[in-house]
Amino acid sequence: MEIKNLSKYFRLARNLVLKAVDGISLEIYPGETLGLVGESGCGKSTVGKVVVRLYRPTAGEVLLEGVNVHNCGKRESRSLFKKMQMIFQDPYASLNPRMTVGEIIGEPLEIHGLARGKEIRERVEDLLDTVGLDRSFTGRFPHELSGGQRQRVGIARALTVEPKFIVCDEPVSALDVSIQAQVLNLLKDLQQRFGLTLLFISHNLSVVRYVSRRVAVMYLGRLVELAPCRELYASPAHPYTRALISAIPLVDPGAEAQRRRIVLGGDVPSPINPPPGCPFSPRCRESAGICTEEAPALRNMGDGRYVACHRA
Amino acid sequence: MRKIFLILAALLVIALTGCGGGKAGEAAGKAKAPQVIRYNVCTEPETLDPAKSTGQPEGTILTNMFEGLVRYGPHNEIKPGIAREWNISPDGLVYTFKLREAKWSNGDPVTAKDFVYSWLRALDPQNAYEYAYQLFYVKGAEEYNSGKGRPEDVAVRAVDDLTLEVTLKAPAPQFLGLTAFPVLFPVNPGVDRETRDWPKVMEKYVVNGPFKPVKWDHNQKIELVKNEKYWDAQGVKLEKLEIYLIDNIDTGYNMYKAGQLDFQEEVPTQEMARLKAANEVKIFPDASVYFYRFNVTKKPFNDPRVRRAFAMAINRGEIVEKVAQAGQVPAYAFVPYGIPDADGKDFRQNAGNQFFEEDVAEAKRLLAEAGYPEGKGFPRVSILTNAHAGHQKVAQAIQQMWKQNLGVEVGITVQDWKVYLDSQDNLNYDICRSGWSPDYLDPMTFIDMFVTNGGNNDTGWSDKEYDALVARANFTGGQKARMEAMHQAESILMKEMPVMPIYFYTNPNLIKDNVKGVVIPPFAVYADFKNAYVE
Amino acid sequence: MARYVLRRIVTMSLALWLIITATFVIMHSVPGGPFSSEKNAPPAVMQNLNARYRLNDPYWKQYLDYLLNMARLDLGPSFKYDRSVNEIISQGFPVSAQLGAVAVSIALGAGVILGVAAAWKQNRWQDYTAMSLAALGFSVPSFILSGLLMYIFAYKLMWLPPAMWGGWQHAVMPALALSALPTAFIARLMRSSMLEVLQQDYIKTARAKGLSPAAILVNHALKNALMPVATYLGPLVAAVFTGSFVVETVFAIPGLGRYFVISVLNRDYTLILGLTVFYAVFLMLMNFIVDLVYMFLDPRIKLADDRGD
Amino acid sequence: MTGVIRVLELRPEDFQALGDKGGPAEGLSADPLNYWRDVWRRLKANRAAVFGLTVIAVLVFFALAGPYLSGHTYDRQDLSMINQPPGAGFWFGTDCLGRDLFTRIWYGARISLLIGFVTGAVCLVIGVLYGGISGYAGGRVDDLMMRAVEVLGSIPFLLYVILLMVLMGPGLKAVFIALGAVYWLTVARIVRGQVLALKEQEYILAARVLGISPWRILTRHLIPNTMGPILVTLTLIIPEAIFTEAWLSFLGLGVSVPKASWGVLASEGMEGLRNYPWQLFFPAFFISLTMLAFNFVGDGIRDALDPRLRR
Amino acid sequence: MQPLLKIEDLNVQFETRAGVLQAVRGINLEIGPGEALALVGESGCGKSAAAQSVLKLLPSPPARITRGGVFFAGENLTAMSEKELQRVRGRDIGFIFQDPMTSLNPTMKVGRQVVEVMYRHGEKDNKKNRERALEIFGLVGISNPGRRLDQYPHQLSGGMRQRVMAAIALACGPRLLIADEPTTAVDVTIQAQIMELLRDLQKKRGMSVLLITHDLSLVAGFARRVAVMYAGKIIETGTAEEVMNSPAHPYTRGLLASIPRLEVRPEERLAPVPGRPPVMINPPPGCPFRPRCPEAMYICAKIEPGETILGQGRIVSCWLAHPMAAESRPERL
Repeated sequence: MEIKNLSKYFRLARNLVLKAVDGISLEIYPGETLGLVGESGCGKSTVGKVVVRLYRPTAGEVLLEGVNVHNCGKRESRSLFKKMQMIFQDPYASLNPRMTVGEIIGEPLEIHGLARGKEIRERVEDLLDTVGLDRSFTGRFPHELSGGQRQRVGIARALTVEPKFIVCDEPVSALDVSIQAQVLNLLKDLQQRFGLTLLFISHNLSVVRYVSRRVAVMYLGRLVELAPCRELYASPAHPYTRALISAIPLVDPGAEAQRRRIVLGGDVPSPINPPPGCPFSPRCRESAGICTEEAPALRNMGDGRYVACHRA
Repeated sequence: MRKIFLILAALLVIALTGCGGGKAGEAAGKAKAPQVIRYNVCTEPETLDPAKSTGQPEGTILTNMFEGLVRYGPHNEIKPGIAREWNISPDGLVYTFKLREAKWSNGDPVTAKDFVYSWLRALDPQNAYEYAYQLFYVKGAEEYNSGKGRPEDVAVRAVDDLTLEVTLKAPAPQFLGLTAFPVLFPVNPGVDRETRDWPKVMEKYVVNGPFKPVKWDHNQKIELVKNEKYWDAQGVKLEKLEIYLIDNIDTGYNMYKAGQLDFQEEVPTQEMARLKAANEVKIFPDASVYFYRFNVTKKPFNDPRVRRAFAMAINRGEIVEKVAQAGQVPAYAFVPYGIPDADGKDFRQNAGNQFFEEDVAEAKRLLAEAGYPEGKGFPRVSILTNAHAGHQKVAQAIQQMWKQNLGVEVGITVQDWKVYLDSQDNLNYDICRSGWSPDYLDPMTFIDMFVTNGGNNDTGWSDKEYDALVARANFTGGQKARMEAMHQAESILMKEMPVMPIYFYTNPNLIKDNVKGVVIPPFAVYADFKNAYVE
Repeated sequence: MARYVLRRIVTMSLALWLIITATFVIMHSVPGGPFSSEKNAPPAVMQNLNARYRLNDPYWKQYLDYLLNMARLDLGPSFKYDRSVNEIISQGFPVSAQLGAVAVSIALGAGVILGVAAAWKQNRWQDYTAMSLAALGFSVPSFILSGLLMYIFAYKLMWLPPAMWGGWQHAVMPALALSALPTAFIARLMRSSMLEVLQQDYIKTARAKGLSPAAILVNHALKNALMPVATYLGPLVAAVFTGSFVVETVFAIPGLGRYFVISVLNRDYTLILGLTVFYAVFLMLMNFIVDLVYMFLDPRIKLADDRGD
Repeated sequence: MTGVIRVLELRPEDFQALGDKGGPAEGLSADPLNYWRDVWRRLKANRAAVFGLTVIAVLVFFALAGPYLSGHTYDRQDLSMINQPPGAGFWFGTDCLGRDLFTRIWYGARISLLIGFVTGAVCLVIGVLYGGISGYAGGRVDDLMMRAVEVLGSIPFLLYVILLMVLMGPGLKAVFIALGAVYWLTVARIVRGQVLALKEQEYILAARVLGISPWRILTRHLIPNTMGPILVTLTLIIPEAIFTEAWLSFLGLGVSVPKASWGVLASEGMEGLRNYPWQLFFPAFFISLTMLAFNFVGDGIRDALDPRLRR
Repeated sequence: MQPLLKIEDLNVQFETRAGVLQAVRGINLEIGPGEALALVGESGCGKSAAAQSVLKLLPSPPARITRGGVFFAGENLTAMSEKELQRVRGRDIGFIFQDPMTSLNPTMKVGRQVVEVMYRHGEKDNKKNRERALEIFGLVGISNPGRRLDQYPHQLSGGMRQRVMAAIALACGPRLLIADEPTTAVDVTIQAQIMELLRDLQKKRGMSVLLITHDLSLVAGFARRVAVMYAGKIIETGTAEEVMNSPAHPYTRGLLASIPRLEVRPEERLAPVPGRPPVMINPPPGCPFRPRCPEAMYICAKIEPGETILGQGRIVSCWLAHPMAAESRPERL
């Protein structure tokens, strides 16, 4: 999967453009999980939605195995549905309340002719097994399930078409801690079992760290840092990444008490009127003259690390 | 003057809103009856321009505000109006009217020139007055109106200020009576020239009749007060006439019961039985006929036997008594009662109301003869009526009678008024409910309907003999020969039966006992309050 | 703002043009003309009438003429009445609007009170009473309601004058008859939106602040709950202010409502079009006003970024 | 007190590990319910809705059977028995042509209920599809389709009813179409609003990502989820349609005599209010009862369909 | 020292169509003046119901306090009339809710929402109130407070809104602040800001704080004492160090093991508690955690464990703490 210079703008009104995603380039290698983190409004979900073709990009392209997903033939377009899937955030909103679990999981099988008649039922039951749900759930409606169970149904639905690539858009942020851990384990298992490639979108850095091999950090529609997981957490290069990591509360009270915290002042500025220069400069403690004038480009720092900061 | 209104209005308000309003009003009435009549004419008039008026509420209101050359008296007799006397030439073509010295309400004298002006105004094709054809008897009138002639050639002439001479294109005995109708009323030329929309502006409105208007609240009421300048002002006893324009009869009835009306044109059917018993309804004669048209251009009604069979197979007595309920007269002839014959007696009474009989056995026989024994094989036909509740009731009663008596299933089609008219005009029906009221008091207004291709024939029926008789009646002078021709024509009509008479209308009115002297002529139903008063 | 208003006017005019066109086409495809009557006038007279009212012109010319007159705000003469359409509207509308204003006030007052009471005391007798009353408002057709009101208050009890337009006594029954349905509707709307609002977190915040129930209701709940009612108010005002045929006929109110029916029955072409135009403009105007009111009620809504609904 | 006694009874075996018994399998909730059974259960728990349903069932039964119960037919006149009060021979009395009101009421129920149901169905189908497409398509298509609704809504209703009657001939069919043609506008507006709100829901996005066709998304995912508000609207439209038919009949645009809907019976009864009140009472009573019932049922169904209300 | 807030055997029930939901089942808590206590548990465990019951904020019906009471500075809040409670709310006890977006009235300027509390609790001079609001806005770290006062909630960012909530809670200088999941709906960086603010308020102004949260990791840097709730009961209390470094209840252990920690190597699997919390409508006998408990014993399925006091302020409700458990299962220790 390759994302090249992707931009997505929303026109809110005359002369009012929201730059949700502004020129992002990423590569995701087969079988890996790429974490995409950032605060709300940074455009990370938009990236995910553009990738799975829910939005058309304003500029740039998305290539899956060399095929431009937004600009390809009808037949290719159909086969893309089977290659890419998405798992959504809200386990309450992502399942049709008027359909049974069996129908929800069976529908794509039926539509894409992946199974028919009895096979559908068998496949549905297999998938339920796969995500750790009892087979008797087939006839149940979403409102009868708990959040974790719903999220499992959502995962099973994404797996129906046996995709290679799945976008996970905040799949665990609406779940309780204990359930969240269950789902994270499940995702990790599935990835290994089916050799899936995941784009894991989350605002929670500790969750991302747990599932991803590489992590990309977004701020105001731009990529500010991209690095292998271990390096990123051990020695964040971008001041924003540093602040993010430092904001994660530690479980150990002793460690927490000793830790030097960087509390960022202010809020994320509106993507409608992003500040000139480096988007992070108004909140950055290390901001210097150039930061307010010129937006830094993403630079290769070696070892698979990239940073967009004048001072790194 | 205004003060009186205020006092009257105040009295009225007290009467209306005070506790037990009705009683208070009656008590006051006993002490000294105020000469005010509140009369519901049941519709907002479309216009108060005499030449433009076509309908019944307009006719009523205008008749009380204007006076034509003649005026009808309490017994349908033609009495002098603005014309003191008149002279008709022996060939029946030239009418010479001597006018009295009357005044308009603004003080102008009423002259023969006013009539000439008004009639030409009514005929002016630019004005496009719908009822202009009521003047078509006058020589040159039709030509002028249809754009083929000049106004100077219309044969109406002011010999002097008080002499009007009219020449007809053919003898038309009904013409004299027509001069009592709104289209032939004079209008004040000065006012008309000065203010074109005077008929809308009550302050500018000038009349020559018993009452003059002071206020027109649309859809509410028109207030008339006595016109002191009227030549016969001392004969007018009423100080004020309030004409209400309430179109919901039921609402009007409630107002009547609440003491807010003295007199209403119409009576709710469902109250009729009780009100008749209580003598609160007064039923006046009405020279109109209620009938069904047959479409004679197609099966099955192209066969006169079928038409006769249908006409004979209903019980008119029962319809009149149980359904219509207003004392109507079962009709076995077409021309209604109330229209004078050559001998001055009643045309209908002279000929009898007995052209055919209700006879189910005979009807069945005729139907069998026509090929439908016991109604078998009779095509599906339908009675066309407009949406009026009363018409629908009559249609349903007749439908059942035909089913019972002839074994024929007849449907009922109800249509919106204008669509119904369209269907009737285009013979787009089998049987069609109709009614006809006279334009003038002469049988001709009924008889000439059914000449071949007549504008109001609407049945497709055509009979040469009938046409000849109508032509003879129209063009040979002499009342006797005319009437004779029309009697003969009617008997042909009733033999051929393109139309099936059902009943002769009556005119039931809701009138308080103390209202006296209202003249309600049996045609073009209106109420003349010139001599009315409150007891 | 100016730009917004301008855009709104442009779309309104476009819609208006479509409405006129559609009405014109339908009007002329319905059988019967303004001058057909039981007694057919001679052809010559008909010819004069058609010429006078330009019914002889080809349809496209009549149509264009009408549009041109419209642009001059001249709705033409009525074919049936001796008055211009402008006159008929200017005479009838104030009456209908006055009556409508009373009716809308009743509906708004009673509806809001009923709805708030029902929501505040959800599932208690107050709720059931209020909602039963509302259901009654839905279930009695206006011609029966009008008739019954008249029978009881004017005929039997003689408390009120049966009909016609005059003092306040004359407005009581027709206003009640007119307001029954909207009252019921507003009550239900208000109840459900109030229930929704009362469940909102900011109501809990208000309670946590120690505010009294009355203060919570008035300061926090009411304004937010009124929003769906405000949306309904636009079409409601447009419908009620232009009068009701049934109520105006039963109570002999000289309003505009009756003409909407009469004009069609009479095929009074100019009056039909004129009323349609008037109603459409009035409706669009009301909706515009509602949008402004909405903006006042809900500061989140800005005209600047108006995009559809 | 029992707790204390039990504590005294504690034995070492009690403290043996349970092992996997009653383990952590993702079990079902304690209260398993099928969705529709659940809806039905909630509906049944709603007393007003049950009352409404019962009333409608009884009315439908009488509409079917009622005309045969009294031994009279709806159109048989007996002019010697006009305006009879209710009694042994005529249970609801007779009308102004001496017809049995009981039979006429139930015959009228057929017409009125049919008008209610069919009009409801017509505007449901058209309105839901139109509104659904408009809302789902969004953007310019939506703008255009909604402007069209506005324009249609402003064209004088009576005009096109008359036109329809002329084109189709008077009768029930034309009434259905005429009423459907007006009321679907309301339904379309409501459905569109709902769809606009729903189409950003994640389950719709999921369906799109799964390559499900827009038509199927509309019909299987969106429309079923707008049923609540639609049903409530329908319960308002149905009574309005019934009243409007009565009014149209009044103008000669409804069902032709001697057939009569409830509305027509009521307006006929209105005339006789002062002398023969039963002629108004019966039709008015049944109209109001029906409307009330529809109201209750509509509210009940809406509540029952809303999973959020389940606790 | 007399505790500022004392919750004694509090029981809260909800009437639902499916039956009676026992949301809070006899909890005991004490918060001293100037103390910060964290009440931790997953959604549905009854922590919010307990917190809101302090001021009887739950709508009744369906909620009902069936037993027990809440004492604030010695006064029984549970027995108070609604009128009296209204005086306590917002004046003595401030409340911050989870979602600042929905907890602020969207159609009222935030300034007025703050001033309203002061007006309600005695200060009728709104000019003074406004000045005071400005002061408080500054205190909670709202930049440019003068302008903010006249803005509507939607014009503020999430963090600002939560600060406004805090300002409302602090407007009358309460002695106790109840923060119900104050950071759940905001981003990490904002979460850090809010926690910083709460810490500040508690430390510098000596205010007592009751923090309700589902996130154990928030607790470490904030509260001295922690209470863990499960199925309507407090199953473990102790100091933050005790609870987090040596949890006594298997649930607490499971919860801690579920958190993806920065200090743990990402290759490791998380060890979550299996299953999901029970719905407390007609619960089966025994310990409600038993079905999910990896260490369950036969007794656990029969009788619900009582409280075992392990030390000063250190209590656990688990049969494992019973001496006989240690005897039967020596390998645990």
